[in-house]
Amino acid sequence: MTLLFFYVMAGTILAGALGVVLVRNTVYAALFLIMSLLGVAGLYILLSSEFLALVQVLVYGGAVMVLLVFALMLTRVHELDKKMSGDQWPLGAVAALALLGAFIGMWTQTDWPRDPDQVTLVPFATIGDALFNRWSVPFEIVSLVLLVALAGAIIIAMQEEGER
Amino acid sequence: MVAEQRPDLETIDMPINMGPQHPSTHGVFRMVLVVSGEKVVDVTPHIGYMHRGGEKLMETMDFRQGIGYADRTEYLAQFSAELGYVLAVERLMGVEVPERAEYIRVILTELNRLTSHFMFAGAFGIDSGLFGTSMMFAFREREFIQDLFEEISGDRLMYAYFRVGGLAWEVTDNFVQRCHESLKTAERGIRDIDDLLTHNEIFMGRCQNIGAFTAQQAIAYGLSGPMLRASGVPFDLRKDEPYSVYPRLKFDIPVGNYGDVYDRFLVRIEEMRQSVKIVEQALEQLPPEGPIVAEKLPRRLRTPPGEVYAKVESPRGEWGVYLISKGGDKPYRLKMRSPSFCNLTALREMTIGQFLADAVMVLGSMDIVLCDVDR
Amino acid sequence: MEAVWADIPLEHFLVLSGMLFCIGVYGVLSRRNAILVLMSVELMLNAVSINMVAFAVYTAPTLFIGIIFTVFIIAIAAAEVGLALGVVLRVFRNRGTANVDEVSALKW
Amino acid sequence: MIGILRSLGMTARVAFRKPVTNSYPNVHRQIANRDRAFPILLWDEEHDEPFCTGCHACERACPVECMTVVMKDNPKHATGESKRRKIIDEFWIDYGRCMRCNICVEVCNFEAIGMNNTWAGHELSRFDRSELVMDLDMLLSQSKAGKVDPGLRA
Amino acid sequence: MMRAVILAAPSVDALDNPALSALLGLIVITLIMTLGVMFATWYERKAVARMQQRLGPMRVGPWGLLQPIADTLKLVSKEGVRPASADRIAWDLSLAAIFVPAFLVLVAIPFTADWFVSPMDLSLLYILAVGGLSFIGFLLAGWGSDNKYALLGGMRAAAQLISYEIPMILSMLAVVMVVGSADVYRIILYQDVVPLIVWQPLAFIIFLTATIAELERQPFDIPTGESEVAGGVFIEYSGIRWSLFQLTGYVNMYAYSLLGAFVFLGGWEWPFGTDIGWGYQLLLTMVKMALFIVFFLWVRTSFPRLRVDQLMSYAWKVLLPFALAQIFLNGLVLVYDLPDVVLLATSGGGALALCWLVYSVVRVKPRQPLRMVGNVPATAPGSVSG
Amino acid sequence: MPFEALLENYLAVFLATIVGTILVATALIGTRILAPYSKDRAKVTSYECGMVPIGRTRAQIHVRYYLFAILFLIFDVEAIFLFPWAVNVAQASHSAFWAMVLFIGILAAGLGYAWRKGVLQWNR
Amino acid sequence: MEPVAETTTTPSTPETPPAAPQREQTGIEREQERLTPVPFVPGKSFYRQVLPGIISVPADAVLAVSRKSSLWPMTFGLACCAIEMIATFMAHNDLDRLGIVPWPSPRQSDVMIVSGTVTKKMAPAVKLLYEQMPNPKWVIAMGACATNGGPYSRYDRVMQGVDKIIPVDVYVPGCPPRPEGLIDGFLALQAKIMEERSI
Ligand code: SF4
Ligand code: SF4
Ligand code: SF4
Repeated sequence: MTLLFFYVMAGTILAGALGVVLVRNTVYAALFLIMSLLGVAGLYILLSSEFLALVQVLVYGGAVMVLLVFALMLTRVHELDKKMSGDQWPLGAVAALALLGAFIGMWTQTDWPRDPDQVTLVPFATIGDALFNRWSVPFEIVSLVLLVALAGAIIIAMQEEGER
Repeated sequence: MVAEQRPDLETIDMPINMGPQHPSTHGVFRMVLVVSGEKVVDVTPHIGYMHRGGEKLMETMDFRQGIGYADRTEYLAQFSAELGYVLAVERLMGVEVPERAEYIRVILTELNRLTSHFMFAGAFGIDSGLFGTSMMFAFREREFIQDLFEEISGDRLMYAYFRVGGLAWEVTDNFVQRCHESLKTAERGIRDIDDLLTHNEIFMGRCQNIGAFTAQQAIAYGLSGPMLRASGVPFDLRKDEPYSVYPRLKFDIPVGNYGDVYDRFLVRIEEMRQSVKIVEQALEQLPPEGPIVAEKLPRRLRTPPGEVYAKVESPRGEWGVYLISKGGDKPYRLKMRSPSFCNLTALREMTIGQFLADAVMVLGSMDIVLCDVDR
Repeated sequence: MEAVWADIPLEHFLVLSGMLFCIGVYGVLSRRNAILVLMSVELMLNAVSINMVAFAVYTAPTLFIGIIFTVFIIAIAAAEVGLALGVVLRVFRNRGTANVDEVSALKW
Repeated sequence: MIGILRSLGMTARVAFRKPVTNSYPNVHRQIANRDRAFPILLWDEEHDEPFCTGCHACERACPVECMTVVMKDNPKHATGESKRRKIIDEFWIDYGRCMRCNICVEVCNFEAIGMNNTWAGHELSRFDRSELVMDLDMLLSQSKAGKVDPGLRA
Repeated sequence: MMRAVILAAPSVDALDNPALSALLGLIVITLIMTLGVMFATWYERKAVARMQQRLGPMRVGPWGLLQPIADTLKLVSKEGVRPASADRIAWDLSLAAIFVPAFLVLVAIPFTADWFVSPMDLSLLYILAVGGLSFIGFLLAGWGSDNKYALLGGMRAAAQLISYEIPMILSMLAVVMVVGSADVYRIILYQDVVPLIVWQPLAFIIFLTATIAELERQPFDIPTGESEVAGGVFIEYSGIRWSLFQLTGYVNMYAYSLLGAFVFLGGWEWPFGTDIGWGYQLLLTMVKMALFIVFFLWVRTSFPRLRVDQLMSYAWKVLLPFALAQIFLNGLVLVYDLPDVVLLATSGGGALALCWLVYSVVRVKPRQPLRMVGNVPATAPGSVSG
Repeated sequence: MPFEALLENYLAVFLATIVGTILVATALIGTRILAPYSKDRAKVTSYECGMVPIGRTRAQIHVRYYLFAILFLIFDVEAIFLFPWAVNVAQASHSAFWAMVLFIGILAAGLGYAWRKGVLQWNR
Repeated sequence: MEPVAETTTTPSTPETPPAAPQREQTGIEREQERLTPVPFVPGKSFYRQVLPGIISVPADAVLAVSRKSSLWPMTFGLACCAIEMIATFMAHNDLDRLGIVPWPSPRQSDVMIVSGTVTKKMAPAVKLLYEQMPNPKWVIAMGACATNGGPYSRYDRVMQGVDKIIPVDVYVPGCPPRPEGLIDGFLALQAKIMEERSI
């Protein structure tokens, strides 16, 4: 059963990802992206990380998507019938395939450790504990990064306001 | 520094067609708004969707037939429209109207002002986004007053009750009492509207400082009526160029200080209170007996050659009728100075730079009647 | 409990994330629209996250560093998207295009 | 805040008032005595003929020209049953065009036409607009059947 | 321990197969949802009519009770017109994109102590996360129907949803801090003596406001405002598609009302505890939910609509700082183990401060009253200056 | 904490997604069967108050919406960071609390910055 | 998800502008185009093509009852008659009793109440709005102006009745009709819907 679930999710993710890189209409690409990202959330469930899954939905499905779609609508004027892929798409394909080959070779060569007896669900509260005690410094840095991103985005976007 | 921009990048401004069929354009008015995001950067009003030649048709009608058309031109303040028309003819003919008829005319016109302003308050509430409640309250009171009108004149909307030289027929026996009843319900209606809208902070936030006009601007644009008075000009034809029996009645004219949408609303609400006062006084002074039509009127009305301009203070402003006669029973030329049309000219000035939602409010605050604009 | 993980070997997750990553790489290289490039970057980031979580769960579940890391990745990715899209918008305003090929030249 | 609460109080108060709605199709409320629905012709019970002599006065005065009047010699006049020399032969009023202005009633010298003031004058929806052109029979039917409100002004 | 209670619940484990029992639960909530929405539309029309001194539906069935059925049947049998220039995929996909999140929210909501489809550990977070997905449907509908009003409405809807999502999440967070769990079930159990509205009035007010905004009801209905954008996103949709949008609105209304009833009013727990039977529990839940719904209707009939900038600044300038302050105060009280009364005091004080702020900001500076020009002829217009 | 329970819970979610989509599809199929349908109605323009639409419909949106989206993104991320801390705030150490306060403070400063810059103002 | 209920053919490319007319239309041509009536295109329901009569006849009846019980008019006030139309919707007459609630968009409405004078300038808009309403749809011509031009019929910029451009189902006479008259029109329309069940 879980395997089936995994395959469904994997299919969703890969189909979505392929849609993102292949489809012509940008808005459809965004739709495929959200499909893929929600699939990843499902995968997190499968990996027993409920919290991560919800975070994925909340941040990627909600915030990042709305940003992307707004940006698409801000820039998309008449690009619908333009070529969506650049000239170097064969190059990209070759690079991607080569990378995939390297990965597969690597995985098959490695004997991955597996210790199912130790597996437990990570309690939600524990994550919080760790986040704020052990990882408090990077945590604060994240907040700074967010602040900088906010300020930067505002400056960049507001410039435009001032111009007109 | 900035690279030259390609012209098609400027499409951030989006033209939006509002009307002719739009819930908030008060009829078949159409305006093409150009919005940038939510702000209006340009607006082009289009009128003429209701141009049905009323003026021209009235030139082919004799003076009694024209009354019906005056009704239909200004269909929210029918008595004011009729009054303007018959005043013009009376002045041309030099007819003396009996006192009782004058009083009844004033009473009905002021009651009509109440219904018209009720309609405004209701529609304005809807423009501001209320879910129909204000309209319901307003029409509830309107309905009571309309019942009174119907009892007197026989029709709910197109009364055709004023005649050259007086009134069509005597009022009903219980007229005075019915008027008092109507006033009571009207007062309740004003209170309801007051409670619902006037003091509501959201409503204030939506209305205040929107579409403000200074007194000079208002005069320059030729506004009249509540629009003008809200801008701080105490001009009211009932006071300044009194007609009928208005000089004998004591009432105040409310004048706004800011000239914005909210002031226009307040002015109208206050005018309703004043109208109630006027009707009460008029009912007191009303001669209980007396003729209602001028004597010695010919059966077929004929005017001497000449021209006349009669104006009355309709709920929307100065409603004027300019009449040229070359003798005979029909006007040679008839021109109506419609307050809605003149007030509408200020739309562009008031709307540009406001939010899309405010454009609706500004239009609502003008209280236009489309048939009056296009005639 | 074992049954669950016994069903799905770790390699499954790895292959999946690898494929996702490669699709992302392809997208980054071949797409012309900068926003689509950004989307492809998101795909790659997600591939990495899957890897992280899978390793964390399969190998060292008590440490759950991978999960913490993923949380950070998501946060940083959000910041990155916000900023990068701002840049794209800016470029679009100035150059009238969001195509990476056309803006690759730093001069105008 | 206070105004907002006032608005809330307002609607709550109204919710406990009695609804003002008339349930129209079930209950026909009293109609005003002077109500002007549409013009109808009146029936002279005494002479058993319409009052209308077909004098065309109303037709000429009607601002929308929705009436058509055809006059004929009154057969009853010849037999002496009636004093009317002429009588109406055909009469059409296009209710679809009439603007209910009452002018026809005012100009009629014979009090032969009046504005219907019953509900029957308002419930006239038709599927075809030619059915709204009323002929003499229809115009007279109400008066003939004696269903005219006594307050009818003619 | 709690888990055990939940897993023993009849509706979850009615059948051995988890998938089947989940399906059963889903079918049950679909039925409840449909019936509930039908009742809600009828009730809304009736209640609004009463507040406007009229009768509301009367002629279809007794007191118009069959009105929603007639409406639904009519809408199903209505042609679905799609504008020729609309985007056909986005056009229909937006239906699912709006409806499915609303439906998913219902999955995590416990109706009584042991009546729910799926007990989750982080159900509150789940509800917020899934509920926040619906904006994509609005954007799709607005963009896909190729209509300016719809586009404007879609943009407004998305901007409004995301703006009020933040205060909503933060107000929930304040509750989570007090209770120490993000599971709606535990939050309800926590309130067996005192409902959380007592401890967190500020959070409640923020939640209530944000809920009305998320539901896009008056006075926050700018995305669908009739007088401005004439129906907004839904403007091009006809027949069953349009009714699906309406359905979603009502489902959301139910979901958020239930959430409010659970999180702030104690759900089935307060004031009688868990021991009463499920029937009473259901009744109690419904009554509390109905309180919210009646409140929404009441507000709907009474208020004009806000303007878009007022709406946004209300979310970001008023609600968000207060929500942050609430969280900070809660943290202070909880970390330093101050007595619970402090919680009440701080939050209550915050609530009052919020009201005061709204009052002082919204109350526009006192204006001069109208001048009344008395019984003398007024000056001629030309002579007036300024 | 049994893993199966978790999976079962989310199985319901997964199923609900499918069921919801099926519901929508059923409604659409139902209307296709019951509603009148004619091929001739190809030329349906989009509604614009009774006029033929003027100008380009899919015009660009205003950048203002984008700024709100960025604000939303930042505070959304903040909120999810807060959640794990919130569930055991009672047991959390004081240092964690102050770390959190710092975190909130920094982002609040961001909000203040946006406020100052007039992002929330909607001037134009 | 399949777009199952397609009612229109392939969408045209959104960015292509409509083909410009070859030569400038003359005034008369424009006038004629403006005044050509909209053909009534009755749709066919799928179920009545496949189901045997024994099922589809009661289905027709049920649908007809539901249609007549929830007639949603489009808010479309033209002239003076609009005031009486609004009055009909308001508390005193309350069309909501009959399940009639107005909607702003033609897409969600079943009935178009043409309440007032239709000028020739307005005619294209009326036609377009009528076309945009989904089937089944009905039109009520309210008042003298909509019926045949009424008081303004002598003016040539006024349509001599709205039935010149769109098919009208019920005519309500009066200038303006009383609210009760409009309700009577609705009742007549309901009777008509019950009579002609097949759509
Ligand atoms: S109704 Fe009167 S005015 Fe008209 S034709 Fe008959 S008699 Fe003459
Ligand atoms: S009422 Fe007026 S419009 Fe009607 S028939 Fe008589 S004169 Fe003509
Ligand atoms: S029929 Fe009469 S009331 Fe109606 S629109 Fe025409 S003129 Fe006005």
